[in-house]
Amino acid sequence: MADLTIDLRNGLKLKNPVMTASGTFGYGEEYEDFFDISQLGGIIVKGTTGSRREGNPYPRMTETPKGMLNAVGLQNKGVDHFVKEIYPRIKDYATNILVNVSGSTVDEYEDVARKINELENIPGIELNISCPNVKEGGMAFGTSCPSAVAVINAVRKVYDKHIMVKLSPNVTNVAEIAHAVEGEGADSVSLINTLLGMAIDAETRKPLLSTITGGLSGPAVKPVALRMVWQVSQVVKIPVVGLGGIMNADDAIEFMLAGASAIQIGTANFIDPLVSVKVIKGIEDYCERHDVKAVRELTGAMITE
Amino acid sequence: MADLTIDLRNGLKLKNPVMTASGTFGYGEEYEDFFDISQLGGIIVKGTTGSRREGNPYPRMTETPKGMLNAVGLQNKGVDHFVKEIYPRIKDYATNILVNVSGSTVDEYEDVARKINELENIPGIELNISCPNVKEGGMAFGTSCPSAVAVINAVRKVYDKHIMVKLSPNVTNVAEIAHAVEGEGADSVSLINTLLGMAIDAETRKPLLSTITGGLSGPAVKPVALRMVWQVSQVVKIPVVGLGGIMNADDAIEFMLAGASAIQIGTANFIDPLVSVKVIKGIEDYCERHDVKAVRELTGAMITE
Amino acid sequence: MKKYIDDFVVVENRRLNHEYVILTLQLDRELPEILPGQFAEVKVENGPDTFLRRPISIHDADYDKMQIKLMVQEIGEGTRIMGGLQKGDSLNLVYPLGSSFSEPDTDDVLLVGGGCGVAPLLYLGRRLKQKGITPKFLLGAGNRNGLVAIEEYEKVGEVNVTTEDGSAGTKGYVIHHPLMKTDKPAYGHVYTCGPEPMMKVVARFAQKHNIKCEVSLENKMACGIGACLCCVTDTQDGRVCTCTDGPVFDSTYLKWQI
Amino acid sequence: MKKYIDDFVVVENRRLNHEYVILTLQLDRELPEILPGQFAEVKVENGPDTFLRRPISIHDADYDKMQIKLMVQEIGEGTRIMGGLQKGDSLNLVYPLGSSFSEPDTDDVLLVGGGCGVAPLLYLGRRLKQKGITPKFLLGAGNRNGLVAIEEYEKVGEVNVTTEDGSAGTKGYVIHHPLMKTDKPAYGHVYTCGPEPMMKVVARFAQKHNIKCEVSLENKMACGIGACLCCVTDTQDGRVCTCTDGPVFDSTYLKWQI
Ligand SMILES: Cc1cc2nc3c(=O)[nH]c(=O)nc-3n(C[C@H](O)[C@H](O)[C@H](O)COP(=O)(O)OP(=O)(O)OC[C@H]3O[C@@H](n4cnc5c(N)ncnc54)[C@H](O)[C@@H]3O)c2cc1C
Ligand SMILES: Cc1cc2nc3c(=O)[nH]c(=O)nc-3n(C[C@H](O)[C@H](O)[C@H](O)COP(=O)(O)OP(=O)(O)OC[C@H]3O[C@@H](n4cnc5c(N)ncnc54)[C@H](O)[C@@H]3O)c2cc1C
Ligand SMILES: Cc1cc2nc3c(=O)[nH]c(=O)nc-3n(C[C@H](O)[C@H](O)[C@H](O)COP(=O)(O)O)c2cc1C
Ligand SMILES: Cc1cc2nc3c(=O)[nH]c(=O)nc-3n(C[C@H](O)[C@H](O)[C@H](O)COP(=O)(O)O)c2cc1C
Ligand code: FES
Ligand code: FES
Repeated sequence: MADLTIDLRNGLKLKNPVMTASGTFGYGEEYEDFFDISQLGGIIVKGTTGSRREGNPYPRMTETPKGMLNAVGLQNKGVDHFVKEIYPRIKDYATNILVNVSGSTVDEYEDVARKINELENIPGIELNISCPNVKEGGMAFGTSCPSAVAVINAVRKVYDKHIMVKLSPNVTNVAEIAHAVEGEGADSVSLINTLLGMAIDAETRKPLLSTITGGLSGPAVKPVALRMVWQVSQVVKIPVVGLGGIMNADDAIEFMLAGASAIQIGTANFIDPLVSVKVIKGIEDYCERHDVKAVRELTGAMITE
Repeated sequence: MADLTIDLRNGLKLKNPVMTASGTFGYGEEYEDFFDISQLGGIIVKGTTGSRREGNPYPRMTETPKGMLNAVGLQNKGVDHFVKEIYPRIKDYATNILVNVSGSTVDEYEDVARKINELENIPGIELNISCPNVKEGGMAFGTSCPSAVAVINAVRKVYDKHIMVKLSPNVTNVAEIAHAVEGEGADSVSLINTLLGMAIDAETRKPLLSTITGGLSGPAVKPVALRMVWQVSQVVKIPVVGLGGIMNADDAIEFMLAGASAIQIGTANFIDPLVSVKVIKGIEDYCERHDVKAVRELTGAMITE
Repeated sequence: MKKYIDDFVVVENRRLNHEYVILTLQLDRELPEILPGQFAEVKVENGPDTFLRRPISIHDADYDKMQIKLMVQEIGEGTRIMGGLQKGDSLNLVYPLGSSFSEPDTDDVLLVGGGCGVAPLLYLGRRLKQKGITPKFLLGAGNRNGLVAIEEYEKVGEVNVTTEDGSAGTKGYVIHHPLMKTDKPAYGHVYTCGPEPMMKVVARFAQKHNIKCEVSLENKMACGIGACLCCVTDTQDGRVCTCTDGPVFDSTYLKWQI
Repeated sequence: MKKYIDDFVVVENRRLNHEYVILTLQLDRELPEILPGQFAEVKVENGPDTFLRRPISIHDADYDKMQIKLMVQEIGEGTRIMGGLQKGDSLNLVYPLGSSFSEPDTDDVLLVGGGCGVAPLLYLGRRLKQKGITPKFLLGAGNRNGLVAIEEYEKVGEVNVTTEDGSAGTKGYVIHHPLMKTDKPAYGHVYTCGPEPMMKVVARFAQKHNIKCEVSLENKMACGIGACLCCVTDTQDGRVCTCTDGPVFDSTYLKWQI
């Protein structure tokens, strides 16, 4: 059987390249009934902020062609609640639990990261500088180099474990931002977060989300995500984690061929809660069929002649 | 029956808000067998450049979830061929024929525009500063304000009829670019051109387009297009022409509610060559059903309370 | 409660009228415990324009036969595909999900339903009956054709109906029925599911008379299991998920303007 | 030639083997003129993962019955949906599209096909026969089960076959058949459709013997009518559209490395 392990460095070793994406897999617990979640390469838990957030009003979700728009808006009970209530419940899962960290100010990012740094069984954080669903912070940090740099720089000082930086696709030049982020000491980058989109009901003339715009995810965005992963992997040396519309093992492998060292599965979890284990199995089969000894050989292995 | 006419100003009056998008409707002639194309509000013909272009090698197209990627690369026989061979054939259609103008340099745009300006029956051009499928020019002009400004400025000097500027969605802030373009004297803006995307065949490990990346169109991009039309219509006073994934009358109406004065239909023509007339009919019915006297009332009529 | 993902087989598709069907679904092993008011997230196969699962209430469950029933109102592509399923087709469900109607402290209960909201009330009624409580139903519809599968409800309790056009039962909305116009309601617990305006008048009536009232909310759901936080509703505790804290709520817990 | 968009009704779906079917499609009025080698763009309905139309050759046309036939090889979702169509189903076609096989200057012609490339050759053969020319067919497949609907070809001309495993006809590829190994080919015009490597060896053979050779190319198509410029192939005149300048080309016109 192929070696499925992936070393993303700075303490983040995955038993396989398949992680679940923030905001789509709860705290892992929600999926425990369906399969043994310790089979996963990693779980990125919900976006966590300095203090409790109510998120956006209803409606927060609408289906779109081969995708969905969401406007959750980082609803969570804050980092202290995470540390006290949730961490004890999930800390013993035999997989990598990463906390997705968000904030409205650089200080807030720093504050959350510092607190997570204390948690022994959390090997890393995913810095979310790309949430399109909050008025302040979020995506604003991820759409220009100086602001992205400011966040990473501040967090790097207080957080010594693995920092994965989650990039926004809503930019002219994602490679430039990835490059800047790498320069500040990010250990890896993950992309893409959702594309900013919108939907209207022609009959009622009303927007279908309370916030008017929201984040687009699912297979519809896959071609854009794959392109960005490819562009970013050309310019950075740190590992790239690919996501956006992955529904099956072929999709996952395409992201790896484009340059990803590991992948995340988001929206697909809603349609098939077992999708992540099926993808792991499918990658295994692919390696078998194509005589790939170690899955890491697939990273960047697209053939362009 | 509702008044379907739309005046985009500076000489561009449409009998209804439905146009066909450049690169998806040939020179109109290709669809003549199917219906009387003079029923359309307008036809934007193929991207036209200063001299003949071969376009990109095969393969140029691949299907994606609810969409397609293309990498045609502005294949055309050049503006002189258009003026001599094609214009005489199509000049008497009783609809607005707009020429989609592209180039690798500001001079090329200017050159093409100057030649088209001589053609009496062409009421306007669509300046394509957003083609993602050519190495030089194209999208590069549309992704920064200074370069967009340079093109519009030069073309405005030699072209006095309607200039519609086609914007790229592959930018951080589309409203900013629209605003800059308006400042240089554009008469309208159309958006979106295709999103830059990519596809790989997992089995062969090869990209599915000869150019690796290509332009994504179809329903998959509609939420992004709708959002951008809405953002742009908040900041510009000139008319906005909306497109991206329109498949039926409801889609078209959503673009108008978001702020578009008229719309274009692209990829949908491939799936149903009759789609554009069906959309006209559907808009008519909608106006009837909702007691809308003039279709222009729908522009920006989204209800947000 | 443990959640399952299972492929069921359609053993019957009973068409009630032009927009309603009842699907009987067979499992190949024992059903897990399902509480009244809970729902399933149904995977819609072969829908060119559907993407996410669709939430549908458990209409009935038969542990002996290892079958459940779904009552589906065809309003869009997803429900139309379900309505077109045939004997032998397979249907993938994530279930049982969400909160359930509570057990009453009284023997006199009223179950008020409208539209596809009548669906969970049959199973609720059956469970109440098993506990020795004979429920009263009050079911509303536009006209007599909209009163679907009424004979099933009659097997379980007393059925009262209203129709907007008066073609059956009392003319008007459920609120116009004598059961809801009395000053001395002969029941101590009301359960309701249906259009929100209907549930609100029922809740207002119950509050006025100090009767416990449980409502089952609809919501747009992506996951159905509390993972995405898309399906919130405003409550005394702030925004909570309809799919896990609900769909059944005590009406006074909601921030309803009633 | 004028193009049409029409809804046809499936009157027969004849399954040839595990991956091939022949659909007989009925029009409700007279067929327009269709030339051999032309194709239709078929709309695939209810495919969750299909989006664009699929190009399929005209396998046969019967003007009296107002019917056409399509031979479909199921290789992906679109063709599998076509393969699953049943009597009475409707199928929307844009047709007839593309260039056609030309009329030969000789009475001795060879039609070489492989895989689903045999499809357009039946209609070509039938048209030749109507003109008094009895065509020779050379059809290749992996094994005898892959030789589909051969009796139809036998009604029209002389049929020669090769199979890779030798289970029928000459063992090997079409190029190993005596008809293609001779130094003095008894035919003056070759028509070929099938996998590109096959067509290339046929074209090479024809060129060597100075025989006119027409090939029918496959390509990825979005519109099928020359509007999108997606389906180019390299020719002596640069890049041209396979859907309008082709699918049938004179082999010497193509920039093939043969
Ligand atoms: C907990 C729960 C239990 C339910 N139980 C049943 C049941 O037993 N039987 C039944 O027939 N239906 C039930 N529903 C409603 C059912 O989920 C929707 O009708 C279905 O999702 C519509 O899918 P569609 O593809 O047919 O329509 P779509 O094409 O998705 O939508 C058609 C129209 O309905 C609206 N719509 C879609 N979903 C919802 C929703 N959840 N709430 C409000 N409006 C919506 C859309 O905005 C659109 O206008 C339940 C919903 C919930 C949340
Ligand atoms: C002019 C023309 C005539 C044709 N005539 C016939 C015919 O008579 N009978 C028949 O069965 N098929 C014919 N084909 C091929 C047919 O169009 C494809 O098999 C079909 O489009 C595949 O669709 P799908 O959804 O089943 O497969 P998909 O899921 O789209 O594709 C499955 C696999 O096939 C590959 N593929 C898809 N389309 C093509 C293509 N056009 N060329 C090469 N590879 C492709 C894909 O890359 C993928 O690997 C013809 C094609 C052309 C261009
Ligand atoms: C409902 C929902 C909630 C999300 N919440 C978060 C979040 O809190 N933090 C974050 O970084 N990304 C969040 N995302 C983005 C996903 O993690 C992922 O980047 C995106 O959905 C693209 O991947 P997919 O197409 O596989 O879903 C959310 C996505 C969805 C659909
Ligand atoms: C095959 C193809 C060719 C195109 N060629 C051009 C072009 O020459 N010039 C241009 O401005 N846009 C071109 N486009 C972009 C379309 O005009 C349109 O902006 C885009 O496809 C989004 O609309 P849609 O989703 O309705 O197709 C092309 C699109 C396709 C699919
Ligand atoms: S639907 Fe996902 S949390 Fe309720
Ligand atoms: S498929 Fe569109 S030009 Fe040939």
